[in-house]
Amino acid sequence: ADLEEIQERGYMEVATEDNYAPFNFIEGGDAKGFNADVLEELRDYADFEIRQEILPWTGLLAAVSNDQYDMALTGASVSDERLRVFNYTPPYASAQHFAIKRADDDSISDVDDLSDKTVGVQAGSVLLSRLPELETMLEDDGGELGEVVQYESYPEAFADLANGRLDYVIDSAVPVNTLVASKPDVFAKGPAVSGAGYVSWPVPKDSPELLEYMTGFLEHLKENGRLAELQEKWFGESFPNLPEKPLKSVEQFHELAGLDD
Amino acid sequence: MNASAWHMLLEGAWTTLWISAVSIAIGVMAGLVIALIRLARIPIVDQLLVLYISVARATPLVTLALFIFLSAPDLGLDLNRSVAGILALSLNTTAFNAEIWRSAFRNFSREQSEAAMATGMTPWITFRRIMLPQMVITSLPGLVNEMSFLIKGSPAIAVIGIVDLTRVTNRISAVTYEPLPPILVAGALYMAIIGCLVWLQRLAERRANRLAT
Amino acid sequence: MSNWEILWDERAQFWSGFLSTLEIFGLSIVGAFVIGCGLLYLLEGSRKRLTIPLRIFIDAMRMLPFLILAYLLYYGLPSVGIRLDAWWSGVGALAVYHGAYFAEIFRGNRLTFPPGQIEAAKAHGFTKGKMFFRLLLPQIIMQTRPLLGNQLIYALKDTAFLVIITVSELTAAANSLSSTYFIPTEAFIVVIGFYWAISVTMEIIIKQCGRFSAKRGFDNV
Amino acid sequence: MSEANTSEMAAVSIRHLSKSFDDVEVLRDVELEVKTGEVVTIIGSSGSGKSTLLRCINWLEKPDRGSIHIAGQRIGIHEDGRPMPVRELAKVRAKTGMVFQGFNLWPHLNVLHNVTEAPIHVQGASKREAEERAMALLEKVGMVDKRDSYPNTLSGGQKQRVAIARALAMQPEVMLFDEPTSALDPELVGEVLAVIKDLSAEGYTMVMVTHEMAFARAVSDQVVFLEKGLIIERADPETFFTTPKTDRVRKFLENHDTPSPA
Amino acid sequence: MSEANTSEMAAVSIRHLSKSFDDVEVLRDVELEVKTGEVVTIIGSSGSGKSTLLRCINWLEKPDRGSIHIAGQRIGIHEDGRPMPVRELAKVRAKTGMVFQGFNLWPHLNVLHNVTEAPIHVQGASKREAEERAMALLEKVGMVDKRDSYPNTLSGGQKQRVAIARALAMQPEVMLFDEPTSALDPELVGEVLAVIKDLSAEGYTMVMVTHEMAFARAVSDQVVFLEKGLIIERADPETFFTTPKTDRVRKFLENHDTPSPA
Ligand SMILES: Nc1ncnc2c1ncn2[C@@H]1O[C@H](COP(=O)(O)OP(=O)(O)OP(=O)(O)O)[C@@H](O)[C@H]1O
Ligand SMILES: Nc1ncnc2c1ncn2[C@@H]1O[C@H](COP(=O)(O)OP(=O)(O)OP(=O)(O)O)[C@@H](O)[C@H]1O
Ligand SMILES: [Mg+2]
Ligand SMILES: [Mg+2]
Repeated sequence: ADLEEIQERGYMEVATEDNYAPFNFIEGGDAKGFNADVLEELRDYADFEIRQEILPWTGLLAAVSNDQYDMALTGASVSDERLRVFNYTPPYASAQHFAIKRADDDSISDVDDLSDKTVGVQAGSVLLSRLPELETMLEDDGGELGEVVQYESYPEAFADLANGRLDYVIDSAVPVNTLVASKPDVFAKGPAVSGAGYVSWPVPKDSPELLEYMTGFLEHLKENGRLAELQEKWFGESFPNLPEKPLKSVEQFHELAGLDD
Repeated sequence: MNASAWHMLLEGAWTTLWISAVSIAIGVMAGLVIALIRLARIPIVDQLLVLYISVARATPLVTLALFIFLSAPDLGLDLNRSVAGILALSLNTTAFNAEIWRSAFRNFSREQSEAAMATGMTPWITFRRIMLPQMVITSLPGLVNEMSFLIKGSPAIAVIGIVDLTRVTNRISAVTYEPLPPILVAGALYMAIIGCLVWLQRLAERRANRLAT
Repeated sequence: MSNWEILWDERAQFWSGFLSTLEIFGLSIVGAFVIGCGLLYLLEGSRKRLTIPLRIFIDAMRMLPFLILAYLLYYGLPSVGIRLDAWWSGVGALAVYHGAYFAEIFRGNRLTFPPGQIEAAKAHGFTKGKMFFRLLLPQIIMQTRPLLGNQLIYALKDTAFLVIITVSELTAAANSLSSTYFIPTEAFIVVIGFYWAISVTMEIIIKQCGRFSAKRGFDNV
Repeated sequence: MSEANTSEMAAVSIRHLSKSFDDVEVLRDVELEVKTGEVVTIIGSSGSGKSTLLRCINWLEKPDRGSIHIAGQRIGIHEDGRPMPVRELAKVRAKTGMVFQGFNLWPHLNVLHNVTEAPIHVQGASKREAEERAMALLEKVGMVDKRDSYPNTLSGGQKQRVAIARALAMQPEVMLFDEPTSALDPELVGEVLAVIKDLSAEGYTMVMVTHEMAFARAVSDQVVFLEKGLIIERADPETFFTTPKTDRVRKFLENHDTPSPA
Repeated sequence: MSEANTSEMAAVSIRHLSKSFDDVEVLRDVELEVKTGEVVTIIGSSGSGKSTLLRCINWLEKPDRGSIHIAGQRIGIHEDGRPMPVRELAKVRAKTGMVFQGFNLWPHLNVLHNVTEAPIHVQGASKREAEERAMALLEKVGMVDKRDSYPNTLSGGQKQRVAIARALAMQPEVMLFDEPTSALDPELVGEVLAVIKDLSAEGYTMVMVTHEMAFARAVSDQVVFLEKGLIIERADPETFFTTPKTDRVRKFLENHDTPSPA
């Protein structure tokens, strides 16, 4: 529902996730992560109540687009398909895609080295839909994309990478940093495999005022320096060069990401 | 895995347990009611029930759970997620149970119910005092089997945000990046829960010997 | 573009998912059937040394969720150095798991098998193997067909769990489409249709078997 | 209701009873009057409609035409033609007690509870009262020491004696027996017949189908011969067994070598 | 092996046979010799061990002591005391044909296949050969026109006739009958007895348990009376039925009113 209705009823319902570190995850039974901290900031900022619901990713965007929730306070990557239904607040993190390899695997250092190797990626994700970019990169150098294995979620893909079924896994910048930081002796960050990508909060297209309100909230965090603090805390970097405006159309996204054919 | 992971697993097991228990109770009752209605062979109602049973048996639970959760608001229903989950599980298990009860009805000895009627019992008393107690014993293996399938299938309702045992393992491995240990523990917990049911079934089997005249 | 049009454009993905579900299902139930019959045969010999471990194995399978069995086979075995291919470990897990169920169904029926027929066979000089395959098994299979039918439906639904070990079948296709385009309702209606079609076909086949066996007087055994 | 004074009222009165299965007429215009205290035996060859007639009496089978009164009250249909609601039908049925060829004890209840089940749940007797009555009846059929056994542990003869006690427990106006000994091993027949004989001596009204000719001769007040749904002969047992009127009955009795009464 | 020349060799020779169930001695030191072509009838009251004796002959029941030879070959145990392996046991068993009280036809096979099943899958006969032989036997028992029927559509008498043909199809040295008519309705007994009578006339060797005294008298060469596991009388039928030596047999025969042979 749009802002007016939210203010009238006195609360906003946001959907968050439970297994996408470092954006949202559960530790010791409590919600943690970047968006969990942001949620606290939002509670201070808003003059209405914020109610949080935790859902698995599979049904989450569908539930938001069905009006079950007002918006998704998650680490959602921007994609063409999603822009059909959602607008995005200005990005708060990069979602450029990187390869992850085994720490002891010396055969991968450059994009070319990925040619013909087995790759794991999450089913139905933006990462999967942007694989053609990597394919083009490889083909430009006379290589080719190897076998693609789709996973329901990343922990299994990482398990298969560790046990050797996969040669590399593609994930976006932030979770890659987190993974490599937590298991430096098992995993290492490989080359980037896509152009720019963005992470931000999806707001249904029929709630333009809510989009504006959340954009204002993000501005507020930028101004008081909390955003940079939280980005450093959770992502390890603050992504200074992100776009400043909400993302509302495919064209706009493609121009920013340098995706135009 | 640390102490809090164990705590989460046990909590997940509890959720699995109570949601399954409620759905089993509803499913067993509703299955019996449907079997009774089908005995009456009311023209259109009967075909509708057959259709329901056929579709509900074939529909994967994940699908059903999401479907109910997402389409409830369109129907003007405000469903709590636990309610939606229980509804999905019950709709599914009821279809199977209805068939189990129905075959118990069909196999019930006509002579015995005639003997009951001959002593002046009304059909209702005959059903309650003579048929039901025996049908419970003869159907229990089938019912227990179905209960165990319900428990095993219950991870599907995690899709609408219910934190059951399997979902907890996902949450733990999302942080530790090691999916195997929590899965092993979850497996053991599932086996413990279903083991109790199998034991119940063994008890009933012993009783059933008495009915085999 | 409406949601249905999106699905129509992606029909190839559904179709290949459907075919691989059929393939997995077909192979694994044949395997499960063979395993079930094999277990029954082994249980026939009254040697306790063999029957007790077999009964424990069957009960363990019945208590373990299929998902977790598949998970252990696929992600657990590599830690002891065995690496199975996703497809084969999926089919293998399904076959073993439901094979144990088949065996339990057969065993239940075997308990009530008329002993007179066995005696008659012995008196006619049948050996154990011949008696099992020519006299026992055909009757047990025909008599348990309603239970077998139910079990086949459970097996069909268990194929959907194979998404977790990266087997791309029908549910995987639907999950993938619904999380790309978040149109779960439409995607899953299509999937329900496919699963329903398979199970209705199965029901019809089993009903035909029922006619056949009624004609042969199995119902009066 | 057509009630006469009790002393003269028939326990069972059957008028113009007809019944068909599919196209086969199994009972044709049967008339039968059983007085209170009387023992009537129905005999006839297999398929002649004996069981069907007995089952019509307590409406387990619905006749096509005709009326049946039990202790003056019509069963199944009201005098004005309205079908009887199930509760009322059950009440009239309770005036008859039936013993089946296959015993049909309820296997989930022990002997005592088989006997008390109907008094408690149909007549609303208290548990104590029902058990006292049941014990008296089990005494009568010689099954007191088996009161806690379950039916599957009893022999056929014992089962049938319990079934008789169960039927008696409802204090019926008339007892119906459908070949009560034909499913029994020859050695067990005697014990059941002895119980039935005792009942007849005590003045119970009974209608019985049996193939035990000697027994029929010994206990009956009236013997009825059924052939293809028709009553073709009825008489007191002496006349019936010694000087049958029809050839059919004579032939039947020859095949069922009838020894003189014990 | 202790083989004599064939013409004089006993079809069945039982020595010192004893058998207990739990603590009850069911057979005690039974000795029995059945010559080729002879018909031996075993009678005795219920529980006296008749069935057990018959079942020992083809090792369906394992005796505790004693030996059994069929056509000169020992069954169950080798002369040197080694237990016989199952395949070999099956071969010796096939020298006997057994007909049970409960028919025990295989319900999933039609009449013809019930008869050809064992010859094809045990003896390895060709399908054509087995069917030819089966048709001849079905002819003999009068069941040719039912060859394609399944057992559930047959009457008890027809089932038993098929069971006899099935046992004969193995070309046994001796036929064993355990109360072949006692599960039959009285009307159907005759047709089965007629078939068995024909077999005896054709010179088949048979051992039979029956309660049909008249029939036993008509077909037997030797009658054996079993009481509590002991053979207490054996004689030719004339002597046995007219001048029994023991009181026990006299009493038994009184209870089983024995008409003179048909
Ligand atoms: N429910 C039924 N449906 C169709 N026909 C029936 C039914 N019950 C009985 N019959 C037929 O009605 C006829 C009379 O049956 P009934 O059982 O009354 O005979 P009966 O005299 O009791 O024979 P028996 O001595 O064999 O018990 C038989 O031909 C029987 O086949
Ligand atoms: N498998 C068994 N286990 C224990 N006891 C048995 C078994 N089989 C038979 N008996 C007992 O052995 C005794 C003899 O039984 P058997 O069946 O040989 O008698 P029978 O002479 O054939 O009697 P009937 O005429 O009733 O058939 C009986 O007391 C019976 O209870
Ligand atoms: Mg009858
Ligand atoms: Mg016997």
